[in-house]
Amino acid sequence: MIRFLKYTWFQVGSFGLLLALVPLVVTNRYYLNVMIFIGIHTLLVVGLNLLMGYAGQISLGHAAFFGLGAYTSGVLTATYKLSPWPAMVIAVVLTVAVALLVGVPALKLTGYYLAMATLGFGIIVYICFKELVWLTGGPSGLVGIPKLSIGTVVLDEPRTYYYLVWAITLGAIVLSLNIVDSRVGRALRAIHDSEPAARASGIYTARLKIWVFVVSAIYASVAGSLYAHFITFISPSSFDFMFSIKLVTMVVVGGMASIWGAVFGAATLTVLPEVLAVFHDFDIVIFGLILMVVMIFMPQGLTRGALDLWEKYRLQRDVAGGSLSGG
Amino acid sequence: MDLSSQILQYVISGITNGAIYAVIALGFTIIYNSTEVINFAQGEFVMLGGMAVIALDGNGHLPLGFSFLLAVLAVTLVGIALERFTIRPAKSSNPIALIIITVGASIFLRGLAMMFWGKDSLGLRAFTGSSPIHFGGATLIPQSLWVLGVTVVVMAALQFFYKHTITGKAMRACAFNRRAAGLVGIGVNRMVMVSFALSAAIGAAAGIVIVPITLCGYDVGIMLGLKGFCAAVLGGLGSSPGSILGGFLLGVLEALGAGLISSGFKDAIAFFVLLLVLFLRPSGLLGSKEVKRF
Amino acid sequence: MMVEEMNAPLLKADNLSKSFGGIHAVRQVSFEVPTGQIKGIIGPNGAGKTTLFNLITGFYAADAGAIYFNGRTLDGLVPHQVAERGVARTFQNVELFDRMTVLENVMVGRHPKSRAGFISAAFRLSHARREENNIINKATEILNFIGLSERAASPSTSLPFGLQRVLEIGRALATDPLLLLLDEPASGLNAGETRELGRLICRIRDSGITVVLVEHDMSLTMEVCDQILVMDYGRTLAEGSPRDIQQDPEVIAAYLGDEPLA
Amino acid sequence: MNKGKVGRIQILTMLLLAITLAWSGCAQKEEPKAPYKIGGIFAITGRASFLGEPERNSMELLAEQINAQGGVNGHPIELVIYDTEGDATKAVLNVNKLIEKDNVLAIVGPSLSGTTLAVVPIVEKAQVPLISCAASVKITTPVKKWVFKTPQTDVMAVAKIYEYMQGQGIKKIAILSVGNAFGASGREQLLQQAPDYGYEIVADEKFGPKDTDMTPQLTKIRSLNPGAIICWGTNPGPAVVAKNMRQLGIEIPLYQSHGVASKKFIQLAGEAADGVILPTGKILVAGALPDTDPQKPTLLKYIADYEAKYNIAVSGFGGYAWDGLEILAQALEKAGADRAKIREEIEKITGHVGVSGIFRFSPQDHNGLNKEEAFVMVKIVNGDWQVVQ
Repeated sequence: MIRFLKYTWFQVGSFGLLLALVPLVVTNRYYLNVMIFIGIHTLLVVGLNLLMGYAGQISLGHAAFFGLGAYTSGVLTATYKLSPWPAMVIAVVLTVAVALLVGVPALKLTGYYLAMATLGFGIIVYICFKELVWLTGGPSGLVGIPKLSIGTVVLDEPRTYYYLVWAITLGAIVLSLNIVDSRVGRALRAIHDSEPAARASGIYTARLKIWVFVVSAIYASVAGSLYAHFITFISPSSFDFMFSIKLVTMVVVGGMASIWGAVFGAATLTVLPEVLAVFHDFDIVIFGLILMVVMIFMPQGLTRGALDLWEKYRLQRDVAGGSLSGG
Repeated sequence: MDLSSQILQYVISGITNGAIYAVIALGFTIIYNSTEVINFAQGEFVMLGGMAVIALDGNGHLPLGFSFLLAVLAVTLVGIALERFTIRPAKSSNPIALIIITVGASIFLRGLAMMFWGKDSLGLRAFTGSSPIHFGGATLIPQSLWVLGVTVVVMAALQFFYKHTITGKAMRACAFNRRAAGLVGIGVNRMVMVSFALSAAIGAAAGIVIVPITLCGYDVGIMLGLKGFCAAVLGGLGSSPGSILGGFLLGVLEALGAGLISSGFKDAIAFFVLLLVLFLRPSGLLGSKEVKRF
Repeated sequence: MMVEEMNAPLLKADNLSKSFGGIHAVRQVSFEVPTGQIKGIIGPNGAGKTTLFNLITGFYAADAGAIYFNGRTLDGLVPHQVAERGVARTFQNVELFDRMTVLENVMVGRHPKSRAGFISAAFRLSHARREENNIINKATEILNFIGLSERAASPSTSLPFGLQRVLEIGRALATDPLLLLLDEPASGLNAGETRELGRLICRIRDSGITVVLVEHDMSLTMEVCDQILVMDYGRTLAEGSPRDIQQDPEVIAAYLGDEPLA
Repeated sequence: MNKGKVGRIQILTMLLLAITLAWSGCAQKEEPKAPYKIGGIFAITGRASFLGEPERNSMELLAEQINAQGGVNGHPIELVIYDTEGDATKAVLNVNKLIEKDNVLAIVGPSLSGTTLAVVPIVEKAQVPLISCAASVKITTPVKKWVFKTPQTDVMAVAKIYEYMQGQGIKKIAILSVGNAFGASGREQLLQQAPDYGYEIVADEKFGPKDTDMTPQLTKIRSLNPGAIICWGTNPGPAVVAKNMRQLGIEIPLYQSHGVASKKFIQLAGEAADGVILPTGKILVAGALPDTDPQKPTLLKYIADYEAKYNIAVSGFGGYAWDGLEILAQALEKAGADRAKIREEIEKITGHVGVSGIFRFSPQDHNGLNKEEAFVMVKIVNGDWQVVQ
């Protein structure tokens, strides 16, 4: 166990170091921008993975929390001239309130019913972004969102924003790794594997599901605020049903119940469209294919599937080497 | 124009749309009962039906009835392929995996339709004339009658199929208890395939009859599918009469909401009703099956 | 009977009834389980044994009647609260946490005996770390007790079926229960595994935990139980020591199907 | 079998990453100076592809023609075109890519108001001239130093309709707009300008971009007895509105926006299109323009060239990108490869006869169009356009 913990910190450390070095090598803003979006998406996906991959509760409306974060930050700073950091905190508080309001009744549902409830919630929030023109600017979007600043330093260079986004995302990754490898994390996985057994083992599953829903909503809200202050313009179409589906895809490709997989999933699905741009119209077809193929053949996701194979290989090797007693 | 004829007009619009929702909801129900899968690609069957009939009617200059049948047949094959190549090989029976697979399938089909027929919406001539029929201060177009007629025929045919054919009875047995059905020698796999075929066929039929009213484009399937699912849940997932009731109810509610409350929030009203039903009575209006607790 | 002189019973069911639709799964069942005993509940399929377990553990709410545990009613409690009171259970169709290791499965069982929440877990606060160590120690201890310590790091699904049942018992033990409910622990086991299981159940009883056992396998029940309750069609058919039960004409009739029961 | 699959996908991903990294390596190198690099960024796929596709086509067509004639001052024009899919995030990424990776001199696009507003801060900061192909008046009002646009604004379209309606004795109007940026922006203008002309808005209804039934909204509108309905949207919604009006037997005039100014609308609405009145750029009625119209030769040439090359009917939208590149080419001729000078030269262009109108830029006006020259009112009669006055 102790060895395992050290191993995790080694992973986090080396990943952090790698991230810190990137801007020294990559000076091109375009690549830094891509990296920033990967960071924001990673934050979203790590949160959603806690809910979907670990606790096994699907959300087809997660774009709504991303949007709530973005719009609360955006409206408070652009329209009401609040400074961004407090706005971000208010966004989180508001998101938690909404997540509780929806989560308490919704998480009593399971499977398809839960999927549909979160989907309906997502669409309602999207329509509100579109229709509350006086507040959100409606479909034309909201302009004039200020950049973030720390003290007197305005983070308007991709490089500085890159560091900010990844510092927050890395923090979120560490927190998630800690949660996952704890009493709470085990309880979440227990809910996923067998809810009756989890309840019989003394886990208050109903409350835990709501908490993890709220936690993942907080991650999404912070990601939304970071997004809004980065591109300084938001419009409802960034928070529609398709974006929710995209997030689910990132989780799926990266692998359910794998924090590092979430990073991989977010990175792949952020970079892939850029690379696939040459295919133009084909990319939607390819996107659909990825979803189907991964889920049909590797329901645990790409990274997980690969890990499983590695395990199998190692086991075979060990058996061949005779290090396992026949058991 | 007085309020009562206004409301009559909303109800007429609502019933026409509701009929389509009802048929889509029935499609969900057929598949759900035999497999416990919610097929998120259901709306794409409707879209494919519409696009196929436009292509056949517009390019082939075939008689309309023939295009109709051919389009239904083509989409039925798509339904069978969907089952054969995505649902059956899926290793997992976990709802999350199945939801994502069918969502992926729907995106895939949408993409193919876009590559095939382009991104523009297309229209089709009305089956029989387009001069509106007036009554009670409201108006109705002949195509709406076609929509209602086809809906009724689909429902009746389905009823007959379930009650009076061997395959239909076997499917009901599967819906009741898959394992027991398998034990008494019913080919459960075949029943699943039949249910996909059926559901694709009636989805396509719905798509075909509405095209003259609503036009059709590669991306109309998402919303229709979601609304159909709302209808199915509203009526009670797994219940055929529930689906029909849910469909009409949703259509009328939506039209009244758009007319009397706010057209901008029209879709929000539909989904708000869905949330209320899910939160207060997840088994729906006519649902018999208890919502699974574990 | 040897336990007559003990104090109040640990578990007491009073006139319990539960029906689903028109089917009366449990009708007016009353029984007591004295502390330190192994109580067997037997009966044919559909006799209402599992429903009884679900009523005790809060998975179902009873239509009528009451359950008292350790002197307090369990009425209105939901499963995790029942578990916190000290009632642990296993399931008829082994419900393990498939994606966890053997050790982790048992660690989950420590849930009601530990406190760390999201915040203290996320920031690895010192009390959470201490608690985690305690959980590991306790879980390891239990693995030793049930004889699975060598497989601690294997995925739970890699265990043979018989050991999966044992692991499920281990997880239940981790909650430090006063009462352990075992739902057909021997089903699917071969004779050797069943004997092994019988010895484990006796060791559990000897460690001071009261056991209730729902079982099909008569040999196991007769061998380990102090008391047996026989159910049929949701009713109590007979109650007594294994010897009494074996000689009860009604029980023999129900099991051999000599004459139809009303 | 499973094993093989994972392996391949993993390798594929690695390859993709490797390619991406290799690109980043390339980007560090200096590009050869000879060609003038111009960026294009359009909604080529996705919901607004009806804008982006002809825009890309037109831009490629013009670049080809310019290069065939020896380029600008001997420098060939090299286009780098990216797709936004109508998505703000993609637009931001791609504009950065154009500026940082491709090092373009100026950018034409994006196609949509939303995506344009999303990239404005970037070009302003990077000081790169941008000629947007989107409609919203917000893009150039207030004036942004580096941002221009070629399409007519919805301000002009609304004014044109309102002016025309004054001759028709209409007082009460119902608005029916689509729930996207185009509809919202048009709706805003309709509401804002109505008092100036003395109109009363009796209904302000909306429909979704994918809605297939507008009879509830129209029923409500009918009950309010307006003198005309103005529908603001892009296909297919407005076609459904026209059809639904027929179905309900509503016989008041229907006005549409320039958003449906293409044959597609007539095809979709069928008979119901007859009698619809809308403002449009002159391109739709180029053949019917008087020979004295200064735009006529430009329009006819553009239409002929476009249809010859792509073998599809020209739409009213490709011209935005055509004008954009033509304006850029003019500025480039005087300024050379210098972003700041290009911007200055664009601002000095006055009297350029383009597809969408005659452009007279100034430091106060980065659109340069006026409604008289940019729009004509047309009525659909027997499935064809007819200029009305």
